[in-house]
Formats: sequence, structure tokens, C-alpha cells
Amino acid sequence: QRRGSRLCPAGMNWIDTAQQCCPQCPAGTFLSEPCTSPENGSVCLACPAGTFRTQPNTLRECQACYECDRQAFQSELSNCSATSNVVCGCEPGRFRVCLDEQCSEFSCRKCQPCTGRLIHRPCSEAQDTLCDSSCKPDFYREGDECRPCHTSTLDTCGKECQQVCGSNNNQGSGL
Amino acid sequence: HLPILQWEDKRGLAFTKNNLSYSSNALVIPISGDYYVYAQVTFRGPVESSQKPNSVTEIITKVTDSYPEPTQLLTGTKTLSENGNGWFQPIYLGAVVSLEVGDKLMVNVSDIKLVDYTKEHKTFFGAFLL
Amino acid sequence: HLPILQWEDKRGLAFTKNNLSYSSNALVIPISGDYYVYAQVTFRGPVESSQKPNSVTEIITKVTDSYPEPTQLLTGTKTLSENGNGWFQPIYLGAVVSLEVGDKLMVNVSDIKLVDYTKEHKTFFGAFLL
Amino acid sequence: HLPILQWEDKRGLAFTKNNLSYSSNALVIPISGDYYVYAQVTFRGPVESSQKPNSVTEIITKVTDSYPEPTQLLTGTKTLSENGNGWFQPIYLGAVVSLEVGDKLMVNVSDIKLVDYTKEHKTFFGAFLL
Repeated sequence: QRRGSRLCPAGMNWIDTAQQCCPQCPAGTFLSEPCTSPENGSVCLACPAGTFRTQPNTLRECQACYECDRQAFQSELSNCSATSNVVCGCEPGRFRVCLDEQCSEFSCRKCQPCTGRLIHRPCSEAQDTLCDSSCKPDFYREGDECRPCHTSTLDTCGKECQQVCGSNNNQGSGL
Repeated sequence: HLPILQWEDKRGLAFTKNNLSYSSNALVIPISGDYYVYAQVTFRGPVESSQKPNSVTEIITKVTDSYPEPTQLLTGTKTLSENGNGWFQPIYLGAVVSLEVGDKLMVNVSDIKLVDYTKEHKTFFGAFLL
Repeated sequence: HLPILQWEDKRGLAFTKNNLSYSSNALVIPISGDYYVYAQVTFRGPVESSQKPNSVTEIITKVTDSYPEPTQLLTGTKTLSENGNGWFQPIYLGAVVSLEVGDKLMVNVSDIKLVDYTKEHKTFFGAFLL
Repeated sequence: HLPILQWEDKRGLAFTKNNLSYSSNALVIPISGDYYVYAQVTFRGPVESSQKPNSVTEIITKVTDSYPEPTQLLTGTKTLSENGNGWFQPIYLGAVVSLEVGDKLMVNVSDIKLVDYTKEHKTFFGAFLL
């Protein structure tokens, strides 16, 4: 631990106000009073609620916990403790859209429902649902949507629908 | 009036000293003089409950016993051109203003639901005597 | 050179003191030293006469007797992505610069017609000695 | 961690004094106290090598011997809505922070290739003791 010309043994930091090396305070606490001599301990106090320190330190205050962005549908994966910051994810039914490479900022977007299609890969914290490209049985393609057969009357619906729903109709199936 | 922001004044990076105190959402001026007053608000969206805003505004205001109306000291207002998905927009303001003992400084915003309050280093407010 | 803004130096929130004076569009430095110099300009459009600019620029410059050319001290320049209808955009600048007695500080802008001069708390300029 | 910017500390408008020194990309605090710390980074694009980012971020961080991890002091993060062609975007940050002797201040950015380092008045960094 180099501080200019002052070296401190492991587990100790130079305290300028005390002009000596003092033991580090454990994670979850901060330095309230420096030691009066290297032999006796520093006075360390617990991080107040809403703050934390993940590492041993000789800092005068703890770091303020982040908050999860509830209005942007974030939820707490783990809450803030004296030794760890809050960890935020997305509410069920939503997935993370990262706004930067580290994904320290992200928004939570609704998972797509795959109506009328099989689910290739379910929605997760990290990525949207992956829908099967083809429509489920008894669903016909219209644009990039899959529509259930029963809602259409065979004579008015388009070619694709007649092909899919017409052939099913002989077996009388349909949702 | 526009909504007033509330602030943390003790934990983490926040602090007050030299009698510049914080009470009921305002910094309270301890002695008359010229102060450099500053604030940054990071706005972010979209947020379901509020329809898409086309602008965001941050105003540092002064309330004083000698006048019934707040005075707008500094204003940052910006139109938004971000499309549907997530957007962020910080607005920083800072300038020297002459203040009297007992004056109160506050930060108003156009829509409190758009304020990113999640990290102390993204939205902050302060003042110092010259 | 880019157009120079004119400022109000007495009325409303504006003031000068400690011999830092304002004359012919410039703050005049009374004693040599390090100053924190700052300015915000709120730009807004569209303004019929000029088609939509694709950017706005604010520059704080120094003019000194010891050099015939102005020196650009701080520059804020931003492209505009807002489409046609009404847009507004603040640019804030501030930093410490070393100045000599007699130096003059001015604010230049890319297009004076785009400056929102209507409210003193939206466009402002100042400096203080450290 | 995000890339750290390097700075010019002697030539042109740059200077250090009163023992506030610059070494290995950081301003080094000579005496404990409250400092007004500020930085502006002008980002610009597009830059071939990197596809269009959807946001740019500037963070002023503190490194101290009393803690093994950097502390984020001030953050400005903005999404980009400019379409393909050339864009530029300044982000200014400034606030008062309490610092200890030996603390180091640095500026991190989301993508160093997007930083406009070409003109000293467009991207700058500094601090002064109150």
C-alpha cells in the first residue's frame, strides 16, 4: 500500500489526519475514528441503512445504495445490504434492453407473446422470447402475424387462410 | 407550480456543512452573499404511466420571505427527439446568484416520474458561497 | 467570427461587482488570476427565416490586448436531431481559465436568431475569481 | 471498467498549480477539502470502426488508497437519436465533492473512439478547492 513515501503493512492504510498507519475497517463498516497508534484499533461503525461497503476500508462514509427503477419495470434481484449494493433486473414478463456495453443502464421491455406460434426459446432476464417462424396448426399467416382459423369464415378469407383452414375444416378441428 | 424534487443530504456522497442546511426539500441559505448554485437532473423514459413527453425541464428556484412568489433562477429545458425505446437526457445548470440569509433553493422538474433517482451520481444539487 | 451576444448587466438577476465590469458585450477582467467562467445559451427553433440548422454552437472567447486574435476558451456544439416543429436546446459551459487584467470575455453563437433571449434564467453568462 | 481519458496538463489553456498535480491520467489532490470538480467531453461520430452507439457516457471517478474500488462521483449519460450522418454531443458535469489528500480524479467514457480530442476548448477537465 504505497502512499507517497509511507508504506503500511497489509490490512492497514495510511491515515493522513492521524499521520500513521491504522487497521482497515471490515466490509460493511466505515472509519469513524482513526487509531491513536498502530497497535490499537480504528473505530469502525456499521454502514447506516441504505449504504454499503463491499471491501475493507478506511473511508469516512459508506456508499449510497442504488435503487431499482420501478417506474421502468425494474425489480430487485437482491436488495442492498451493508456489504453489497442492490442488484436490479426486470419484472416477470419483461427482458433487459442494454443501453451501454456494460449494461449498467438498461430498460425492461415486454416479452413478445408469440400468439399463434410455438415458443422456440422462452423469454428470460437477458433476452426476448424467440418465436417459431411458422404458425401453429389451426393458425394461418397474415403479414407477420398468425391468426386462428376459427375467427375467419372460409369464403371471405385470403388464399393462405383457405389453404390452412380449409384443409383443417374437413377434419372439423379448430380452437 | 412544477413538482419539487426531494434530496438525500447525509448518506453516500451527500453532505451539508458551514450551516448550509437542507430542510423540506430546500437548501437554506445561512448568510447573505453570492453563491454558485448548480444542479443536474438525469431524465429517462419511457415510463408507462406518462404518455411520451416532448420535452423535459429543470428549474432551480428561490423562495424568500420577502416575496410571496418563487423566483426562477436557472432553467434548462430541452425537447426530446428520442423514439419509442429507452432514452436518457441529463440537464446541468449552474451560475452565481445573490442570495439573502433564509432564502430557500429548490429544484423543480416538468415531470417527476421521468427523473432518474436510482444513482446519486446522476442527479445532484448543491451550492457554495464565493 | 461568429456573432457575439449582448447581455443585460443590471436588471433582474443580473449584477456585476468587485470591479468585474461589463462593456461592449464583454466582461472585463479587473485583476489577473484564475476565474471560473460559465455561460448557458438556450437555443430554440424553428425560426422561419432560417431553415432548420443541423447544429448549434456556443463559444466563450477571450480578447486580449496582448494578442490580435480572439482565443476560444470553451466550446459547446451539438447536432440537432429534432425534426421540423418546435425544438429547444440548452448548452452549458464552465471551466477555470487564467486571465490577465483587461482581458475581455464574450459569448459567440452559431446563429443569433436561434438564441432564446426571452427569459433571463434560460440564457446567462458569468465569471468569478477563485 | 470504462476507458480512462488522458489529458494535456501544460500546453495551451491547460495548467496545474497550488500542488494540484496531474499524473497517470489523474488529478492528484494535494490537501483534503471540498473541491468543485468539473469536466466536459464532446463526443462525435460516426466513427467507422464502431457501429452507431445508442448512448454516450462520461463519468468522473475517484480512486483512493483507502478503498480498492473506484467511486463514481458524477455521471452524464445520454442516448443518441441522431440518425446516421455526422453527430456531436457535449456532456458537461460539475459538482462539489469532499476529497482526501492523495485521492485521484479521473474521467471515464463509454467509448474512447467517440471522444473529440481535436480542440482543447471542446473537451476539458478541472478542479478547484473551495
